[in-house]
Amino acid sequence: MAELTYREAVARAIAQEMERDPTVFFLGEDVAAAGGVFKTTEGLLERFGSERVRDTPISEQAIIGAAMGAAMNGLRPIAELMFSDFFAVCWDLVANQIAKARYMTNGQVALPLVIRTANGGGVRFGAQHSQSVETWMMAIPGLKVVVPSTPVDLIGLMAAAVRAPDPVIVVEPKVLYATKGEVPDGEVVDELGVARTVRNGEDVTVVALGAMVPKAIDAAGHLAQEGISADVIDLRSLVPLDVRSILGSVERTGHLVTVEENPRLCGWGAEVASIVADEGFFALDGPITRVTTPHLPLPAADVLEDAAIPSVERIVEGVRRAVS
Amino acid sequence: MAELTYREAVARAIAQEMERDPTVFFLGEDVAAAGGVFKTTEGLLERFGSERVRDTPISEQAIIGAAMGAAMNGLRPIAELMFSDFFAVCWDLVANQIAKARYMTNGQVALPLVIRTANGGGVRFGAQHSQSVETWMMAIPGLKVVVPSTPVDLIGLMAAAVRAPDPVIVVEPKVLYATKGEVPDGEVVDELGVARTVRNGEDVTVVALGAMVPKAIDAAGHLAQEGISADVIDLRSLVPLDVRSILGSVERTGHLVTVEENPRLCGWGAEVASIVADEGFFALDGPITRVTTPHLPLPAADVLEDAAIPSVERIVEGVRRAVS
Amino acid sequence: MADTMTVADLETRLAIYRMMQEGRLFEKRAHDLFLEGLVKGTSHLGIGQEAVAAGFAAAMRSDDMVFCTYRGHVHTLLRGAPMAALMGELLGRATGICGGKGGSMHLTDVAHHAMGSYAIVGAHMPIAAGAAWAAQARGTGQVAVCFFGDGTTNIGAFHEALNLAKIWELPVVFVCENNLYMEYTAIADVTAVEHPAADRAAAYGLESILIDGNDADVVHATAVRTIERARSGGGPSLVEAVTYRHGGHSRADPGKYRPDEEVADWLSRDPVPAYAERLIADGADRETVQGIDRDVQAAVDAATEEAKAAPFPDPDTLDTELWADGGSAWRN
Amino acid sequence: MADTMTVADLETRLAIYRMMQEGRLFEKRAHDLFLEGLVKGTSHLGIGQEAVAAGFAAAMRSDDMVFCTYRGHVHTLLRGAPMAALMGELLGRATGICGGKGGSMHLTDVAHHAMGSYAIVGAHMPIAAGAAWAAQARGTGQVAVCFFGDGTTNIGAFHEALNLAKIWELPVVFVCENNLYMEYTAIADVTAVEHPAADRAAAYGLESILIDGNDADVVHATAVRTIERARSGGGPSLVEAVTYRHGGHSRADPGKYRPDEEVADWLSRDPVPAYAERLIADGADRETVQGIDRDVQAAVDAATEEAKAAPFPDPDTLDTELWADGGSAWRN
Ligand SMILES: Cc1ncc(C[n+]2csc(CCOP(=O)(O)OP(=O)(O)O)c2C)c(N)n1
Ligand SMILES: Cc1ncc(C[n+]2csc(CCOP(=O)(O)OP(=O)(O)O)c2C)c(N)n1
Ligand SMILES: [Mg+2]
Ligand SMILES: [Mg+2]
Repeated sequence: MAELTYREAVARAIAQEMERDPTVFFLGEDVAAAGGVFKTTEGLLERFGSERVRDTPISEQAIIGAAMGAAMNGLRPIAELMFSDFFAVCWDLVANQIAKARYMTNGQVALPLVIRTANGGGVRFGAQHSQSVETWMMAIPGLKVVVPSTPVDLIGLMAAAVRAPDPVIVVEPKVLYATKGEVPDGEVVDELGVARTVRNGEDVTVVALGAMVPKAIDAAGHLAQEGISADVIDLRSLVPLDVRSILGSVERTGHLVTVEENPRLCGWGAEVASIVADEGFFALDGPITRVTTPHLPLPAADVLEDAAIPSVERIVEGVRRAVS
Repeated sequence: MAELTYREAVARAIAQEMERDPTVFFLGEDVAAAGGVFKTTEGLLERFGSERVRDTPISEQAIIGAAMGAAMNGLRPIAELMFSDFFAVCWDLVANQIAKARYMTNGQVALPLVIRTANGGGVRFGAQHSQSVETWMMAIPGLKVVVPSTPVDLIGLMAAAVRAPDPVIVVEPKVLYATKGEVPDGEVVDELGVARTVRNGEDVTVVALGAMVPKAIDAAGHLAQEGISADVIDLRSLVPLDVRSILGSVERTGHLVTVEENPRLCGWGAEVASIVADEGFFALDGPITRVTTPHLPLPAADVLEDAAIPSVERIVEGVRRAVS
Repeated sequence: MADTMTVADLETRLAIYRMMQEGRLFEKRAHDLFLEGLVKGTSHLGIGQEAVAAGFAAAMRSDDMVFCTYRGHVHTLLRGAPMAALMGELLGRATGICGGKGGSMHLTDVAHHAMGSYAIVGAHMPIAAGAAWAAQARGTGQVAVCFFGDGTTNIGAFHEALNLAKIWELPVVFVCENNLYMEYTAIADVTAVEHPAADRAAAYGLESILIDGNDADVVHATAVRTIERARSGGGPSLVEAVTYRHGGHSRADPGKYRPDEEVADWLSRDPVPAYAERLIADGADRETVQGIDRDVQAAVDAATEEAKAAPFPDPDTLDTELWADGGSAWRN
Repeated sequence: MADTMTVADLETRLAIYRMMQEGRLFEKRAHDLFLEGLVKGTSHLGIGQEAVAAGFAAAMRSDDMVFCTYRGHVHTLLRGAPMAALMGELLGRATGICGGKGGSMHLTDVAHHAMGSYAIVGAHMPIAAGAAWAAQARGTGQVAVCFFGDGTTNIGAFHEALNLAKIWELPVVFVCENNLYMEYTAIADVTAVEHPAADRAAAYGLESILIDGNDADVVHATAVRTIERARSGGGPSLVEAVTYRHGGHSRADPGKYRPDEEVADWLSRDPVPAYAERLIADGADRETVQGIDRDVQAAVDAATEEAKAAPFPDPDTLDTELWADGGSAWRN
């Protein structure tokens, strides 16, 4: 057991997999010599050398294209997109190429690759460096998407992603990089597609993801004092989606609240709500509530950004409304 | 009154606006001399000249960037993206630049521009030329999105889009280009954000969009013979979203079925379902049903593509299930 | 360069001729099948451009990788992909090389290192660079050959791929098939330089290589040289081969935007018969050449019958092969 | 070119010096405010690169349009944007030029034709081309000047924007501020040519222009020439101005990846004091120069106080100005 920051967990996860499998390579902008602009990949160049840990030009289409081509020819690349907003400059490679190659070729092309990225707001970077884009990928058939909320989950899900025979996007909430958590010694490997109940409750099901998970747990604490007991689920994976865990909880609680950092329209919470409004309809005792960032770009000023991203208070209100 | 194809309506709409306003310019690949690869823009070059109707290189980032910059400096550009799948190669300009410029600058930048595109499947073009991407745009704050299902709606909504002071994406279901409809003589101008009830019914609300609208109307016909009366709403606009019309209908029918051509996860139907599962919860008499293309890329072979895109039969089944 | 170049031996050149004829007759048949309505959707033929495909195909090692575009029938076929399976894919049959899921624009045969036909302009260039990166990293000695069109030189992915390929000295040969047009627009009308690829090679620290894409011997010599350079660690090349498509851009296009004289001029320089005559002049006997024509025609006929006789895909295959487990589940 | 070029008159050069000093002192103050924790988020300073910004700013017409990057404080300021409003934006105040919504990376002042600071590398290049297209189409005589970095030359948007600008002969001047590094990586390590912009000009049919970006006179002369060319219908230009940022890439970066000698060498060629000395040598009296320094410092002090005294944004402004109607409604 050791306490690591989420930031340190990233390098630990990549190192664990590069150590295990010589076909794992890592590329991105400023990731090697500089150890990453978020300092998440320090030491990897020294440990694995410049053949396997590569600095690239500012050419995201080339970075993601290179990862795809390399995966087609025997490597298991991990590509970093420094900020998840930059998926937009290489979206064709991600959404039209990587996601579709296997299906279009009826299984001839396998793409065991990982794209990892710093995602989300809370750091006052403004509208073009703060987006939560996990639902962009969820909407594209052929991509698997995980969003770890703790250091140990980051390591385990990154390992599962690297070992998966399909393309997986590992979304790292940048606001969590400085957070700490216990990590067991030795190899850590997790499973894709499994949610985790992080707090047990009976009155309402609260489904959260990434940076919203600690806030949801906080909110559940406040709600307990009001006698509202919340079952808090850390979704962890958007594709595959652990529908069973969600429905199972709602069957018991009769109420659902989703907590999303992404802007409102077509967020993952909408998908979860639509599933529950269908398959879990008769278990519902009241309206489904979604707590999201309003449908706006994120502003830079702290007062404004704090007003935009779901806060513990807004989650508490959302739950109150749901169970009232 | 004249009968026009949806294809002819496109040229008619653009001509109407270019005639009215000399600051309206039109650019895209093969749109001028060739009249567009779908022959939707024939005659515009001859009528308005090569200054205002421009062929471009295969440079979608330059096309959309040029439209944005031109809109910042006094023009009202209409840009064509030949296939909506190509939004992926210029997604940064659309999602990070055009959508955010006004908000980031607190209103200093106005972007009166239109991007029009051929969208969706049914023509056996395969996974990279058949996507329904309207929900990609719906998910980005700062973009307005309309999807006309008839020639007259195309003209009216295109005109409204061109006149709007905000960026509007006009999504044209390519499978509808050959369909015909009555169009009144003279200027046609519609309003953004208004859905239309295309068939009145009492038992179930069926919300459809674009190429799914004629199928939903067909399905309603079959259902009527089984004594199921469907209220069919042509959504027409995703942003702004006519929530009032949807809720109003569900209050009467107690049942909701959405019919989406897009792949399942995070489609517009999920958003609509989540709204109704919240604000319309107490009006619901049964589960919300979504009929969508499965969460898959579109295959090329006709047998397979037909099995993928919602058919009249699948809509009928979906409605039966919803009201059962 | 034609004078200084070394021309291959007659046997190799006859093999090149066979490949050109395979491409030509396969696509002529494909065209007929479109007209019969047996091929749905769209299709983009390389009729007129066969010398580029054959000249390169003949210079590749069996494990070298090809990346091409929607106009990639011939490139895929010449890697050794079974003709009946390619035809089957065009006809949307279960026996198609992609089980009907790919269609005309996405012919792929990984078993023969035909790594895909890509329908988004430019996208396959960085992908080809990546495959070459893996070859370099794994020391396999493979070379990636990436075919694309003149219009593709104006899209961002072209720029990013070439810069990356050069700084990493990747074993990849980028081949621009300059057929003078994008879809319906002349490349000259939308490009800042005269030779869209060759005039840009210097921007990536590369040699400017401009060749007659209708001369199979010239193409083959260039292919041998650039592939050898890549294989021996000499890094990437960018080749511009000037050629012409005899038909329109796709089945929907009569190609009327092209001046009649231009079309006539290029048709008079049809690479296939011209190469046959050159080989005969160089000592091949006419009978051998005609024998090749007969064999290829017979192969195309057989493949056509086999494909036509094949069943349509089972609708149940719709949801297979999204994931490596063979399925497409997004939930539990 | 320095010898053949015509140097501006002393008055103009003193104005250029004032601009350089405005940029320098504004950003030094901004840096101090970061250290005080008054500026949240990130920030990218142009300290050391002022000669490029000032040399161009002095050559622009008041309605010429500037497009710049997250490293755009100085470019925006020199268009005439009110200093207190820029400082207010950095401090996240209601009085900020973007009401606090933009932040350090997005300073914009459309009233002064500072058309935006863009934080996605390369995106603003086609946008600047588009603004120039509108100027051409409307016959306004405006020129768009687009500043970007060396690292930006390797992204696709750069390629597409330059080709379009040339084929349409747009009135736009693209200015590459080559400060030798992208974020923490030397441009030389990731670029196939020595001069990332100048060595690529030919790929777009453009003149190769490589200048000393620390010499305000050279920059100004180049700006006058290229802007005049654009205004008179001569089309676009691509200028590579070699310069250096004295600090790290952003506030988070100590810049340790740069050799000490390299940093020392460039610091010894600090463009601001060097230009002061040159002007004095050319006949300006020291008192005038020092007067400028004093005035500018006073202006920066006043702007700082005004910005610090300003209120934070009202949270209710969160949902304003997404749409032209002032609101952000997505539903009825
Ligand atoms: C990014 C993108 N933009 C536009 C298209 C539509 N399109 C398909 S082929 C083509 C022309 C390509 O021209 P070229 O590169 O010269 O290849 P050719 O068809 O001549 O072989 C275009 C514009 C596309 N497929 N992808
Ligand atoms: C598309 C994209 N990729 C990566 C980044 C992250 N990033 C911000 S600045 C920068 C370096 C840019 O270098 P250069 O163009 O030389 O400009 P400079 O910062 O030196 O002025 C990078 C990689 C980005 N903002 N956008
Ligand atoms: Mg071409
Ligand atoms: Mg730089």
